[in-house]
Amino acid sequence: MSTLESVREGYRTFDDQRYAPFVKGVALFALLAALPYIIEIDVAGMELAATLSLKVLILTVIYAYTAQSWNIMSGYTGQFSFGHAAFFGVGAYATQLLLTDVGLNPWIGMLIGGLLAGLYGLVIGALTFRFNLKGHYFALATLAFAELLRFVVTNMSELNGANGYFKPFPRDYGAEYGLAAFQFQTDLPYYYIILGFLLVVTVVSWAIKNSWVGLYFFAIREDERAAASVGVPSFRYKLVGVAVSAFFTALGGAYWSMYFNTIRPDTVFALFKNVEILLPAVVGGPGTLIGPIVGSFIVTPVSEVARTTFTDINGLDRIIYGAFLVAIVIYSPRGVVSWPSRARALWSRLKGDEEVSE
Amino acid sequence: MPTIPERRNRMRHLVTSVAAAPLQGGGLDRFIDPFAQFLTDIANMEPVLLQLLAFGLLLGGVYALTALGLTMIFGVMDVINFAHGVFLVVGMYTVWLVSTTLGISPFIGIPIAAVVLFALGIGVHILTVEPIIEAPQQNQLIATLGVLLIIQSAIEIIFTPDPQQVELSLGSVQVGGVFIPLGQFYALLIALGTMLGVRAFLNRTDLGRKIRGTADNRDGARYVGINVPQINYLTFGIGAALAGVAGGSIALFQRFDPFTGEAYLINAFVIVILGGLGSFPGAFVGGLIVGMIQVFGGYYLPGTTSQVLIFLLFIGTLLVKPEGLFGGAEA
Amino acid sequence: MLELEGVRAGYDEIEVLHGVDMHVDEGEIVALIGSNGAGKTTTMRTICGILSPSHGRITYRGEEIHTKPSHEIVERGIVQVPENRDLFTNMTVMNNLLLGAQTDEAIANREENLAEMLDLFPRLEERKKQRAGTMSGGEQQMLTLARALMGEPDLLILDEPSIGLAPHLVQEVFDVVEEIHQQGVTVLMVEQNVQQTLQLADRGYVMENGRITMSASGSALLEDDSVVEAYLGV
Amino acid sequence: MGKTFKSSTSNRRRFLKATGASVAALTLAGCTSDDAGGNGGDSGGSGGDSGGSGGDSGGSQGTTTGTPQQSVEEIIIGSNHPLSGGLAATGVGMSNAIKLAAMRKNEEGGIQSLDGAEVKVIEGDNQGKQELGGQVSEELLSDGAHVLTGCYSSPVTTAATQVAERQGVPFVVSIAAADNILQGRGFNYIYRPQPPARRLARDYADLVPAVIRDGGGTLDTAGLFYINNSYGQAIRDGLREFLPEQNVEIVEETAIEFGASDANTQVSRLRSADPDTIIATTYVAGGVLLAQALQDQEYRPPHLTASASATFTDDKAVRDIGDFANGVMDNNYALNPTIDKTAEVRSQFLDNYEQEFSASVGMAYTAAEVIIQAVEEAGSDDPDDINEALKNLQYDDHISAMGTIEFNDEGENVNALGPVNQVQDLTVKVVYPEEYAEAPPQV
Repeated sequence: MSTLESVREGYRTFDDQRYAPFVKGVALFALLAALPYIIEIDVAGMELAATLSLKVLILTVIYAYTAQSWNIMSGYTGQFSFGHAAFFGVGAYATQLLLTDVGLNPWIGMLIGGLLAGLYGLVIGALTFRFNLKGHYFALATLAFAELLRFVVTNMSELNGANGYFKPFPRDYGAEYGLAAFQFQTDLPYYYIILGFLLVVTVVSWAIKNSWVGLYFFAIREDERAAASVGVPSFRYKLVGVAVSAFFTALGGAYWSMYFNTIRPDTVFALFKNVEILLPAVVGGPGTLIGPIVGSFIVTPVSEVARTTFTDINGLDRIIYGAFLVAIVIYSPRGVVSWPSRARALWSRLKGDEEVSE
Repeated sequence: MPTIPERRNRMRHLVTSVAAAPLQGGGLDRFIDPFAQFLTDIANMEPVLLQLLAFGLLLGGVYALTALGLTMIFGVMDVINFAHGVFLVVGMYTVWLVSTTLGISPFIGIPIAAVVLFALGIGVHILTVEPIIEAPQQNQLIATLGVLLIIQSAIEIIFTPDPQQVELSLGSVQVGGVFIPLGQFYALLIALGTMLGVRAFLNRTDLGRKIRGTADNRDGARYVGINVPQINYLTFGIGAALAGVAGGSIALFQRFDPFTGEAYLINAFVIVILGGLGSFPGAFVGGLIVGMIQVFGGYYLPGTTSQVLIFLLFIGTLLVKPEGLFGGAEA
Repeated sequence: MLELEGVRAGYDEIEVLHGVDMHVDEGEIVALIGSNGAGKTTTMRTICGILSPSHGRITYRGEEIHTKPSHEIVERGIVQVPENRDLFTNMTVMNNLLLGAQTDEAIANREENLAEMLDLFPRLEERKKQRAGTMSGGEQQMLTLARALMGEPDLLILDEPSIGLAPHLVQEVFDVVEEIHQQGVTVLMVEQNVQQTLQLADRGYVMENGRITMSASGSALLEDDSVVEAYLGV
Repeated sequence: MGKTFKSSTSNRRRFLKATGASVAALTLAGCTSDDAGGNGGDSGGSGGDSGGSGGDSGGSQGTTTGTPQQSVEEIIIGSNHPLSGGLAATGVGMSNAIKLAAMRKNEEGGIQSLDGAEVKVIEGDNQGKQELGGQVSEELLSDGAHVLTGCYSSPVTTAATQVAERQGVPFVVSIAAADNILQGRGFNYIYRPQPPARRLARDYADLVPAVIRDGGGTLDTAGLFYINNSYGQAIRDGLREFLPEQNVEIVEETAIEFGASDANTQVSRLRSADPDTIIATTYVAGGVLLAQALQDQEYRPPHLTASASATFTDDKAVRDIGDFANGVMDNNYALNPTIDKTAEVRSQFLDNYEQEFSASVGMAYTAAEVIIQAVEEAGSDDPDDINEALKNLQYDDHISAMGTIEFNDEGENVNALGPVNQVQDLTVKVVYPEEYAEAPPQV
């Protein structure tokens, strides 16, 4: 007991240090970087790779990344976007279009895609915020902006219509497999690239959260009118939130188009892509830095475990997955990241009431 | 693969066709020419216009029917019910099941579907929505999404993913050169009847008034002593029952599979917003607008460009009049 | 009749009431005064079950009601005129009034009570078919009051019934409250017009920062220097 | 060169089958010489890792054990199809067809060149999702598949074939219409017996006008009715390109959305253009809607046809439509009715699985036979040997209405064909070209 106490005490002192978030972050990303090797380790004849493959890890980190991007806008400023597939798709399309038709390096195309998505985000934001859309109305408006693009692209033969794009080979744009070409012949480099993306967006997200911008964001989320009354230019800051979020989401789309080779309006602008982007953040804990990452490491592997476990009856896995979603939002309306503090509260309640009221 | 000059040319073409096109008319042609054609047809009083009007009305009726239940739940409880589409599908399978196994007329299957869905709706509500009715809205969205997955996959497992169809060929009648497919015509009648019936229920009965009061102001409802949780589950049940009627009616003329509901879901959202939350006449008018745009747009515009118009209209409505065409008016 | 013991309540993580003790006896008019943000409205909302207390208990006629949902509290005879009115703004005046009656008894006497209300508030009679949201502030306030009375309350809770009204309407509100009280309804009220309220009230509580800091008869409070200084702006 | 990362992922779930004793030796190490292994640089690091863990399960790792002398007890085909979700109705049937092909081979005594080795099919459900295509391929390989097939949806097939190519395992596409899955990809391990979209559109233009004109009909104008997704648009683009070459002018085009509830407007539009033929390109549902709307508007062009439509080659859909379907011509891949084997396979399929033996299912069956034949000729379970056999394959004994199946450098079947079917007396019959026709076309 006393050892436990001293460990807890030690952790608490550590937690108070200014460098604590940095150390935690480094530890987390070191762990993520080691994951492809960790899953290969044999423990008593079993290995994690039996349930988690590198492909699943990549998918998990992709969704952690897009959820983290979504979080900057919707988690921090409280403007619940249900249409992030729009930005995702713009990133994917810009990258592939510039790559296929002009041979522009995908890294540059990706940034252009990010800027275009940011612009689209500004347009959406300017309209919806100017007209003061809230709650479901805002959510549905963002969804409409995403669906709009799906139908526009499907019907535009200039953008290959419903057929979309097929990623060219590196040699087609004068490159060789490798980092510069954004193309590899194995999955491992792809994993580290998306992990790098996640690191960047997490650092950006952390910086926003801990700056005056983040302060404004939270003020807007909690009570926009009050924030405005103390001089927070909420319109402008909400726009900043959308633009940054859209930019990073688009990079996720660009990555998707490179990793999965082919894109179509009904894959990157899909209705359910909107849900897939926000799901990890909501499950993990919207508005928190770690929530989207934790959420994705729950949502994606659970779906994967369900799929590989219940193979006898096709479709059973989605029943399990659906029940899991229902259960998690009912029992954790604030996300999984609230578990430790809820556990602590429960613990202190069990010990006696005195600590709760402090 | 193209050479560099080729690429340049393609890029130039691309820029002119994609980016600059809307400014120069190259992209707008695809809207302007059909619109000119439309006006010409009106000037010439082409008989096809009357036919299209009839189709628009019929399609609009079907859409309105699918939106009634959604607007009710949305309006009263402020919950976006993602499972609405799959509720429609349960309605379709119910009608199909009773008509194939019991040999009952599919028309009688429709009220049965309403009852089945009422029970299902209450069950779903108590298990998934009620516990988080006060939670942030995204939680309800994900909970109903979970319900969608569960019910959809359950249907898939029980009835296989193969498409089914109700054995009923209703054919069409011709009125003054205008063809009227009877399946959709019946659906339109059912939509009208259901709308009027539910409206009378909401306006004329105490329970209906309580539901409207709760939709109008939840706290106000609490202050006067309305049992709001009870209203919630009744509303969810009735909303689901309306989906059952809608699904059952669609089964009269369309083949379906476990995934059919998805196509209707988004249109239903659009209609609910167009018409105004919780407004039944609004849902009807919203349905007609979407139906007309799809029919006339489908006739004059290439591909499925009409959907683009629908979403533009949707966004426009949200921005300018978010309460919808009939928002604010007493239902 | 109504008793609050050590009631703590608030919104999400933020506690507003830090242990409120007060009581209302049968037949009284009790006033609750305090500055903005002191927790008066939170107290009212907690009594009616719109909020549930985290600690403490609320009893009504000896029965615990703080665990009950709002409609069961109304059933027991506690009806509130809420601060922001919470009218059914898209529904007609008539429907608002009809919705006021939810208990079996109130429904049984609905027609009579309706006639009485239209009599008491002639403006409402004129605007029966009008949507509540389109009426003026004063008319809306009357409607809120009439709606609450349709519920046949034993204990009527008034939260700022005269807020934002023109002076002559304020007087009208006070007249109505007095009339209702004379018909045997117990009243608990929160008011900005402290002077007028305390004149009307049998007793008064002063609330500061989520706690009751003073309790005395209405007239005693009117004479208390600190009250005069803080709330009467003299 | 050291082991690449891919081989370490390929023994995923090895603990499950490590006990499965007779595990057919995987010869993945042999594939490190292909282009997929070309950049050892960034994957070398992981080699040591899996090498270390390989020690205690060496048997299944099988780096060099794939020698022909060793007896092979089974050949595992990995079937990567949508078994749940929106595409499952067809996907399950296709996967069943592959199982049937294996069953028939086993009843004949298995793979003769491998001393009667059994053919076993393992199934993976990709749910029609792009992100699962590659994942399922990897799972099937780690469960011991020697050769893969799939996937019906083109984006899923793209992801799935990528994995096969990288790991150096042959992949025979069951169905995937998009042309660019193979063309221009430089694949070495991927094959497609089925005619892709452009080829089907070309076959329509080459065959259907000829059939109609030979029968005394006129075919100068056409109206397209297509589903507005990649498959519909691909066929549309092909028809736009090839029909003018046969002096057929496209006078109207109209699209239907996936999941639409009727085709009334589209038919009104076609009706006012009144072409010599309507060419439908839809899934089953869209074609049924078309037939319904045509009947509701009492309209039928002189020739109702389809290109690569799922509706008018599906027996159940044709029965559902009823008499109106009679006479519809559709060029789509088809079963060869002129040989007895076809009827035999069909009845076996109906007996075993309560499903229609549609054109898509038949195509998947052929893909499985192609695989089995290649293994037979390779006489080995080594993926590279099988791949070599596929490259040189000349397979006649199949039930598809097309010539000898043989693959060009890109992996496309040079003799792929979408013959002309016609609904006659509510059954789908091949009517042209004559060598496969079971009945003369009725114009």
